[in-house]
Amino acid sequence: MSLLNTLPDYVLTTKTDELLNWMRKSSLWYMLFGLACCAIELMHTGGPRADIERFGATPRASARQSDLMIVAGTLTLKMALRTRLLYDQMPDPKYVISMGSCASCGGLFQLAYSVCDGVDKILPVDVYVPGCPPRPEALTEGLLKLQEKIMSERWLTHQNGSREQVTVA
Amino acid sequence: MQTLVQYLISSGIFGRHAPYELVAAITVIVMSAAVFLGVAFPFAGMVSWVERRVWARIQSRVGPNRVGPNGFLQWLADGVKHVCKEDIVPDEADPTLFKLAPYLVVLAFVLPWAVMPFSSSLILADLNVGILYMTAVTALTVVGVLMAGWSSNDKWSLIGGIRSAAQIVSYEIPAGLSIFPVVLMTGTLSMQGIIRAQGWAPQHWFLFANPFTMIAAIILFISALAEGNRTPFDLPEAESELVAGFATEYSGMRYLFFFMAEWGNLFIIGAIITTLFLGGWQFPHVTRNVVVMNVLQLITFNVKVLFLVFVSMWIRGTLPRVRIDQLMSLCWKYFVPISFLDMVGTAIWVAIWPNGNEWSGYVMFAAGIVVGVIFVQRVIYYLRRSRMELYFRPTI
Amino acid sequence: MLQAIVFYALSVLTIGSACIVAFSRNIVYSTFALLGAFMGVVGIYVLLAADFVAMVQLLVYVGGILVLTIFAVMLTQGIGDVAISNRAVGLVPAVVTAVIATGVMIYAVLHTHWHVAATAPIAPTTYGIGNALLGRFMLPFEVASLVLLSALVGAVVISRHEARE
Amino acid sequence: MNTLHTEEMTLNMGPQHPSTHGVLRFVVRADGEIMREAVPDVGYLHRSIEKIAEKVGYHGFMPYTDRVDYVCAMFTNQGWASACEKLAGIEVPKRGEYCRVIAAEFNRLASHLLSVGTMAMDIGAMTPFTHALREREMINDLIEELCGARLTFNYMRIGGVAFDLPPGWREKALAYLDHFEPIFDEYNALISYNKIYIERLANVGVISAADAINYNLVGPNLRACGIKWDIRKDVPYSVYRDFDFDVPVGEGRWGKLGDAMDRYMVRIRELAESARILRQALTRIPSGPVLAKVPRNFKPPAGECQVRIESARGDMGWYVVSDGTAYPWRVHVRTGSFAAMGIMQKLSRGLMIADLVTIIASLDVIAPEIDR
Amino acid sequence: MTAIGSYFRNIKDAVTTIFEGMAVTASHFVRRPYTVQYPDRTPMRVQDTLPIRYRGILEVDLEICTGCLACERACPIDCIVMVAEKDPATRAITISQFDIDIAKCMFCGLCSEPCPTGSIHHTTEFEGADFSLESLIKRFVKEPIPAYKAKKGPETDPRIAPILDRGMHFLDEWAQPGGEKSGSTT
Amino acid sequence: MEALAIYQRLKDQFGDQILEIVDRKTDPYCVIAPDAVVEVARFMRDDPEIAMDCLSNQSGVDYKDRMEVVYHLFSYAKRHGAVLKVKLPRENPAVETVEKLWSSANWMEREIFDLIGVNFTGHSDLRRILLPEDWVGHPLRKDFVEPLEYHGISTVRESPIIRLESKRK
Amino acid sequence: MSGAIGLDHFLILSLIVFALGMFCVLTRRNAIGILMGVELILNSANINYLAFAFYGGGRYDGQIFAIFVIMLAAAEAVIGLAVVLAIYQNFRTIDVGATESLRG
Repeated sequence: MSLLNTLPDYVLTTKTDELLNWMRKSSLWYMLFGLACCAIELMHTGGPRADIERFGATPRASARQSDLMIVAGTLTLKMALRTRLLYDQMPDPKYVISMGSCASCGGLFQLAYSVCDGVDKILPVDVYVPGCPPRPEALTEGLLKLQEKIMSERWLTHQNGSREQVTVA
Repeated sequence: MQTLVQYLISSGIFGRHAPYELVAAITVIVMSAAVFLGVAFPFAGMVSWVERRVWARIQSRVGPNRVGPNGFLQWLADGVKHVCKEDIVPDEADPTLFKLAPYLVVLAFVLPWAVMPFSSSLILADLNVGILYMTAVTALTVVGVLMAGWSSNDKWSLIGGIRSAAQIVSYEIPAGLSIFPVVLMTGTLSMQGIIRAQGWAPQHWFLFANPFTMIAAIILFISALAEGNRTPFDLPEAESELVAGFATEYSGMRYLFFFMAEWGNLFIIGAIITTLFLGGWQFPHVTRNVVVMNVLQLITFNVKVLFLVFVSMWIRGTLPRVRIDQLMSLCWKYFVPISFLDMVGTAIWVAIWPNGNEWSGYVMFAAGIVVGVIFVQRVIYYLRRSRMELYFRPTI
Repeated sequence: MLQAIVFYALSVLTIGSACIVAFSRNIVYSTFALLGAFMGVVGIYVLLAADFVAMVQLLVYVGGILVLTIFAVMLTQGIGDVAISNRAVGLVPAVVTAVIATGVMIYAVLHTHWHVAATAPIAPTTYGIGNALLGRFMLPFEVASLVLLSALVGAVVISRHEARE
Repeated sequence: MNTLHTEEMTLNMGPQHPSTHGVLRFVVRADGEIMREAVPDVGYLHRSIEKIAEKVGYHGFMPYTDRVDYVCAMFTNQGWASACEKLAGIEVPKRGEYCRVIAAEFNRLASHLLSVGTMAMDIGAMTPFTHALREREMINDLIEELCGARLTFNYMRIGGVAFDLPPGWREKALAYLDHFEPIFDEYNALISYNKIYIERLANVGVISAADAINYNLVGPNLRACGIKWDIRKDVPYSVYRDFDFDVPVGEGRWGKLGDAMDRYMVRIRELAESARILRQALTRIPSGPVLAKVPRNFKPPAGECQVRIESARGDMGWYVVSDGTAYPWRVHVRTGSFAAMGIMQKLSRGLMIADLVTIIASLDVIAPEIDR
Repeated sequence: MTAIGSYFRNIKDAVTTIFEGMAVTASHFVRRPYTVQYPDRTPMRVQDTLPIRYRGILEVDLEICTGCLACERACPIDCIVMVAEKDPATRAITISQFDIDIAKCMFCGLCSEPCPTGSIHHTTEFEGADFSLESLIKRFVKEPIPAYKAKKGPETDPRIAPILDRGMHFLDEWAQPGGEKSGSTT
Repeated sequence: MEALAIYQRLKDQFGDQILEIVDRKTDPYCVIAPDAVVEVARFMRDDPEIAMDCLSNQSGVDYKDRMEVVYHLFSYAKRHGAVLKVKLPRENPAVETVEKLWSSANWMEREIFDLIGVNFTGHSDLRRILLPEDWVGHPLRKDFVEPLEYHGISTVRESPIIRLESKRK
Repeated sequence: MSGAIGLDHFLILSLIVFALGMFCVLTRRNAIGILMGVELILNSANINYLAFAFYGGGRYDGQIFAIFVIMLAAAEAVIGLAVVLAIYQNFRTIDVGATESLRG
């Protein structure tokens, strides 16, 4: 992407960017990354009532083929390192939705000794969805928020949306 | 094909003295590109969208409906997104073979389109060994899949690749044996020849020609599903066991190739069975206009193929997956002996009635209708039994 | 003209792949290169107006033998390893033998006056082959089927040898 | 050695794998498709709930019990509440007990539906799974109306339940049961009697009755081995004495006794039994208060007790030690999934990789119940 | 059962059960999908269809908040931060801060149970996804305001009365678990 | 058979190895000497009248001055249960494993070892089970101090809400 | 070399393939490598058959011989690979030299 980022901000590139962003946001394949309670609501989100596939979001089992990591549930310290590994396996552009209190900031398990308080300590998070667990509609809203964010990104021109990188040891 | 080339030469587009071979080569390349890019790839994409919608309806969901009208552009979005994605070659993988494998699979997917009999004139090459060619080139997939599975250097991929190879090689035998009854009855291997031997009316299709061809058709369909790695035989990419099977490590464009080949192969499965057993493009001779006739035949052929594609999606929405040993025993204990007997039976049938038996066509067709009626009755039974009207929030 | 282009392209494919088969240090590469060699040979068959034989070659070699070979390689090598060695020995005598033998034969080919009949127009061969197989060549055909059957049985016996005890 | 010498592979299944039901990890030593052994590695969801209990007090721990087993949180609620009640000697009002049973049995329906649904999904059929999810959505609607949440209910309180049944809820619940029974037949026609499905499940992961007891399997897993033991029936707690229901046990009709198919069918038949209990409870519910008087600053006398609850995953033991203060001294939850994972290593020997998935699903293990 | 018998019985079983399964799935082609097309294609907002007991995002009616700090004490995970001071002279309570960390909240409803007026309660609102954790903090008090004080007589401020009614409604519905209105449904 | 009768029978059999029989309303228990655990357990399993075929629960408790391992036994054959306790010193607590009698003890003992730190001598596979292998300390001990970071991930999280300083104080 | 492709071209191509196959057979220690060399040699023979069939006028005889060769190749591959696997089971190697030394 480094070459593309140097293009100037012409109308053509902007329009192309918009088109590409539209494609990208319409086909957010998410990785099946259910960790805890939220995993059940994640299943329900893919299930008949909420049906997140309406927006083109399909569950994938392999990190290599997914664009979106929905961190659904409590991230324990034992799991945190592997989560980072999986995130690194995803191809760019990749997004992260932190689903529920535990993933956002540890939530009720901030009291625990073995829980990583918040997935943003190891990955850059794009959208935080509150709830414990969030109901499927709330996760759908999180996905729509992420789509909004994707539409505002510029890949061809130099501004790269608002993605910042979090470094982790 | 020849007529087209002759026409092009005489029209003078390439100049007066253009050599025949050159014009022919250019025509073939352009036509092939048109078929592959304009028909095969979009078809694979659209089938993926249709499949997701059909599957969703079976599961009482809606399916992708936001991208374009009714979500129709979903496949385009998926395709463009994959093309724009980062291309990862894992460090541990063997880069040469890893990059080569998707192209092999796509090669195996595009080659059969050369003998696809869309209508009486629309066929790239009416090979006189057409059906043999079809079975031979689809076997190329195995090599690509094995290559992908091995070169990813991931054990799940490897197991997926080996499963796929074992499955495709085994099911090639019942599939090949089920083609023989039709070849016995027509005496030709050419796709067009086989279609011409059938009529437009269902009782003249080989599906209903005699009991043996009907069994052969069913076995061929199931074996073809197994060769195309479709549920209930989707062991190589069994999501709940092998993550994504041989394609686990693939991302972006390369994964798109596997993805496309999987859905594009559905059309090929449908086309083989339509050609052999469902009368191909045969349509009543309603007009003398060649163009109109060809269009009607094209529609007929595609409707039949799409119906079979739909059935395979429907099966995918219904059945669980078999285990590898059950897969093998199904092939060797059931399909191979049955299709052998079937072949012998057809040979006897042909020996008794060399020109076919008119009555058996009607009888078999009536039997098919009876099965259909029973099926519809069962469907109505389930519809009546649970009306699914219980919505606790009927306002939404 | 076109025929020449196609012929040279296929020759390059065949010989190149065969070279990888012969010289590659990685047996998996050799095995996959065999695919290229077989495909090139299929093309040559088509060029020689033998469509049926070409298809049989594709079906048997690519769909059968090649996959079997890959299976055998994977079962007998460390399949987890990417770097699989394919040790070669006695290079010098082999090169000498191969070069001398090929040289002699090429010389012979080039200096023999082959009687070339007029090439018939390209036509379907299926009927002819079928008739010949079940007519003039009935006995070899049956013998071949016996050979295949015994090969099948033999293969089963050999590979089930251990399990039976 | 006369076996085929092929290379043994070590496969790493999980912790993030589509069919491990949360975050479990298996180190599989396999020879081609045949497993030598699958060694489970748990703890990826260890959230130290037992330690948190020592920090948040008796009332405040109730929401945490939801997370011990999020699929059947009503039972964990009930287990914790009953343990505290037993410690302090509190009598729960009759209507409160009925509310508990109704909520818990609905939760059992939801939990078993998820179990049989994921079972089908792991075998490769997505449709039954989504149909099960659809039924769960309806149950979730009911439970949501009852207690305000879909998954983490926090419905029970020490001394009863938080809310009475809302107006009109009883009729809705009965209407749902009317809908459930035919849809259940449809589900069975779709998957339970499917030939491929039976072939995949029968004779896989056979557990003998002696092994089941020795490894402390509980609930449907135990009953599938032919042992008729249900705490609701044998040591009745709450108001289960009032209801007439059967305890389904494995029959070995499709294969050997105690195989995956038996476990599956026990769950399927328990669904029907739960519906039966619900019908009786909904029609017989008495009037009265739902919550006993419990001080806000709840301090049970020093002592300890163990309470066993028949949850959806079987006998769930709550061992609570109190030292007389407002904070429990020690809480230990003995769960069915923990024991079921213990037998996995023994069970997996000599099976195929595809069967591992079947066994995990048929034992109905849920990661938080193992790790807590 | 002989081997040959089981061979054909297997075929028969497979064919019939697959036939049934296909009939079940075929029936779903003509049934309505169960999906609620959440954000835009629903006749009414999903929030309005949720039951009153639904524990969505917390809300505080500051007009009727008594500043008793019971909610802060009840919260097991300290996601409510409330500063309320009592003027020793006038005994009036001023609330100067009432923040709830929605990202951390576990939606258990324990805070609303001790609330005497139903001021803090869960709404049916669940939409709250945002791009940063800071924006998930709900700050109810912009500037210090006096706390509500229950009046003895029947005369309530007409501005506060509807809010108080609503609070009491929440209180009725679920803030006070217990036997007061038990038996009403049967 | 009532629990107390079982304890009495044990007392008759083992004499002073049974240190104490506590009769209470909820769950009476008996305390046995740490050395005699396996003998007593084997007797309870094999005695035809007691026939405890299932070790239903095994938990460790840290009492600041001592460690206790609690065995909840149950008999499916006789439908009765019993509770055994072993009191151990807090420094280097060790007791013999009952894994050979009941297989379910394997994992439960691993868990107790992991969380409380009781050493089970003779156990076939005594490793950490819930916590990562490189974890330090036994968290369910009363004196456990939560580590501040694990592999570079800090385990504390400041609340984003700043409590306003009281004006008058 | 002129543009027209004649019999010689095919024969030389087949010879080169043959040489490579022979080289493969001679140098490989790996049994499967040897089998692959044999396959190459058989293919080169087939090219010869078909070339002679095409240029020699006797249409089908060459093709039929080619088919027989393919049949033989299939049988040879099946048996050969089965033998290789059997050797591998017994000796844990398919190095042809190694099996010799193990025999004694």
